[in-house]
Amino acid sequence: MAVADLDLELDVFAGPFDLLVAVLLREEVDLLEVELAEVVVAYIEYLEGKGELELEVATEFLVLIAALLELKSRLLLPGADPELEEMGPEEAVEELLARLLEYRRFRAAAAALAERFEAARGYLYRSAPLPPSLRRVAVDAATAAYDPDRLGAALGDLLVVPPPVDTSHIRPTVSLERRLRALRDALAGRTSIDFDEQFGGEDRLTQAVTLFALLELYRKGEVTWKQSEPLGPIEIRRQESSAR
Amino acid sequence: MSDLSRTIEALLFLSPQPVAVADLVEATEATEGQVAEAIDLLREDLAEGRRGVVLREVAGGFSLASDPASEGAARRLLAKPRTPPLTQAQAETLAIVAYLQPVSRPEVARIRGVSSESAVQTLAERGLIEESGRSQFGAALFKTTELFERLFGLSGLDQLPDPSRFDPTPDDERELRERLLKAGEQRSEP
Amino acid sequence: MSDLSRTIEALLFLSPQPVAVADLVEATEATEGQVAEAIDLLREDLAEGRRGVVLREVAGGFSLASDPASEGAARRLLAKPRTPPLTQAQAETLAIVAYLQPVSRPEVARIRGVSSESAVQTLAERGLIEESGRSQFGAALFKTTELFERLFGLSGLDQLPDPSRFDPTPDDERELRERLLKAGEQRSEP
Repeated sequence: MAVADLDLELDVFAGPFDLLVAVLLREEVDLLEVELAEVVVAYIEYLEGKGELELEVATEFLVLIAALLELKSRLLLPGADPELEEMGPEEAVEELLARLLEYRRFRAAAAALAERFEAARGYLYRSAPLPPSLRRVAVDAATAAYDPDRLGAALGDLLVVPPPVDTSHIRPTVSLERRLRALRDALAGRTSIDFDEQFGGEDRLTQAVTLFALLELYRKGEVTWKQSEPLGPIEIRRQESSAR
Repeated sequence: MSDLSRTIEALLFLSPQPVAVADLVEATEATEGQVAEAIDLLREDLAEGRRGVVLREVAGGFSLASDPASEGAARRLLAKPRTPPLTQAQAETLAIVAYLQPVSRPEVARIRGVSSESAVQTLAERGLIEESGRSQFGAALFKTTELFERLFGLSGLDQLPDPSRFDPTPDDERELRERLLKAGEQRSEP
Repeated sequence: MSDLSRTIEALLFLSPQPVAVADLVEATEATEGQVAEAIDLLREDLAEGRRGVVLREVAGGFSLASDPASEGAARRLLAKPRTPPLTQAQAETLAIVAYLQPVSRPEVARIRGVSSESAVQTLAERGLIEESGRSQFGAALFKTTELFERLFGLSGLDQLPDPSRFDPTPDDERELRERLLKAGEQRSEP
């Protein structure tokens, strides 16, 4: 398996690891929203399942994830100590290890808590107002303890219309398969297409995934493509030999 | 004590209102005869003077109540209202009930943009809000209590601070409600 | 059942929150020893499987709860859906808050490696955690609530399992380190 094929199922992203890196670098997905520990755990679980370590692949993964971690820790800790920037590979390993261990600890604690919650879920507590005679006593004994302005302020907060939530980062469910199909469909009955003409109307992420799909088709020998100058038009040509 | 008696005791314990036999039959999936028998057992076990809780038969059905013998102790324990600081969720919920009452739980949730079950329950338990009838759709409506006014040092609901102090445009209640709902819908949109 | 046990049963029945021994002593005007003895009697009487109601030691006090055996019937009667289980994100966030409280959102994010806003918000809405002041940098700090202890059946935070129980084993750690180092070495060899 190439590291690119490591399949991820994260809250904000589903797809191969390579694509995650690609969309992160293009800032299509907010790095802060990505659970890198989950990525690492997914990878390690994959390794455990496999029982052997492919060093090349592992190295590639480690370099990428370490870079992401470093990037992310800088984002999380703006202006953090400059030592972070000088981190060597060994320190990076120790840092990664410490983080993984801490995360594992709380993951295990979370499992224990969830179990406990499950066990206690059957016990229900009574929630009923006091009988009238006792309610009376409580009112009589009550003295002012809260500031009414707290209510006015709370209501004022609720009147504020929040800015529309930016959900542009929660769309990375563009499926590679569907983009592969879109490319093949576009080429059906034609020998060549222009990328921009065909896909220029799509959003950035869809275009990025389409480009990824294009690479895949190229690898399979279904298409060739040409871009004569940087940022110039991309011409995609069907390989005549490919049976389709 | 039979399993069914135990279940019925639990149901009466949990229910804030008296429970009709028909409802017990439905909830326990037993027959009416079995429920009647179980209630007889309970009646014996929870006769006055036996435990701290007694079985009461009232118009609407059966309910548990504390034994009157414990009233003095109950006064001493419960007379002091609990006034821990309000959390933000509680303050928002209480503000909505105070300014818009009577108001239903779904309406509170729509305004806040999040389910507000636990805040409503805590406020009701502390005696700051209470049920007051049902909306036309059957949802329980809430209003503030006399205890609420005492704890906020208000001589009446008209003493609540003018919301326009916290928001530039003065509103009458109806407009206020509409604006809150609109803001709430924005909040719950994503 | 002694008079004192009966009174205490009545107090626990009435009180919406768990009641601490000190408050029982004050309300019943008995000595601490007498209250402890009465609670022991009650604990026996209300042991699991005896009645519909059981005695629970939660959140720093005593409380009555319905026996889990009646849960199904109770949910049918009260038309209360089962509380949803915790999601993985919520459970992790809750574990971090429970063990490190008071703790800020950025700290939770640092440990989980992911922004945990929505988990924090949901836990606060469910009343399991609440704000408790601000850190020196102005970030809101969170702690667990009494409801958390009640819903998790903890008599106090000291009843949380020893966190060292969750430490990865030395073997795990060694294996992880070796694996990482191996990959690292490979990388530095051209």
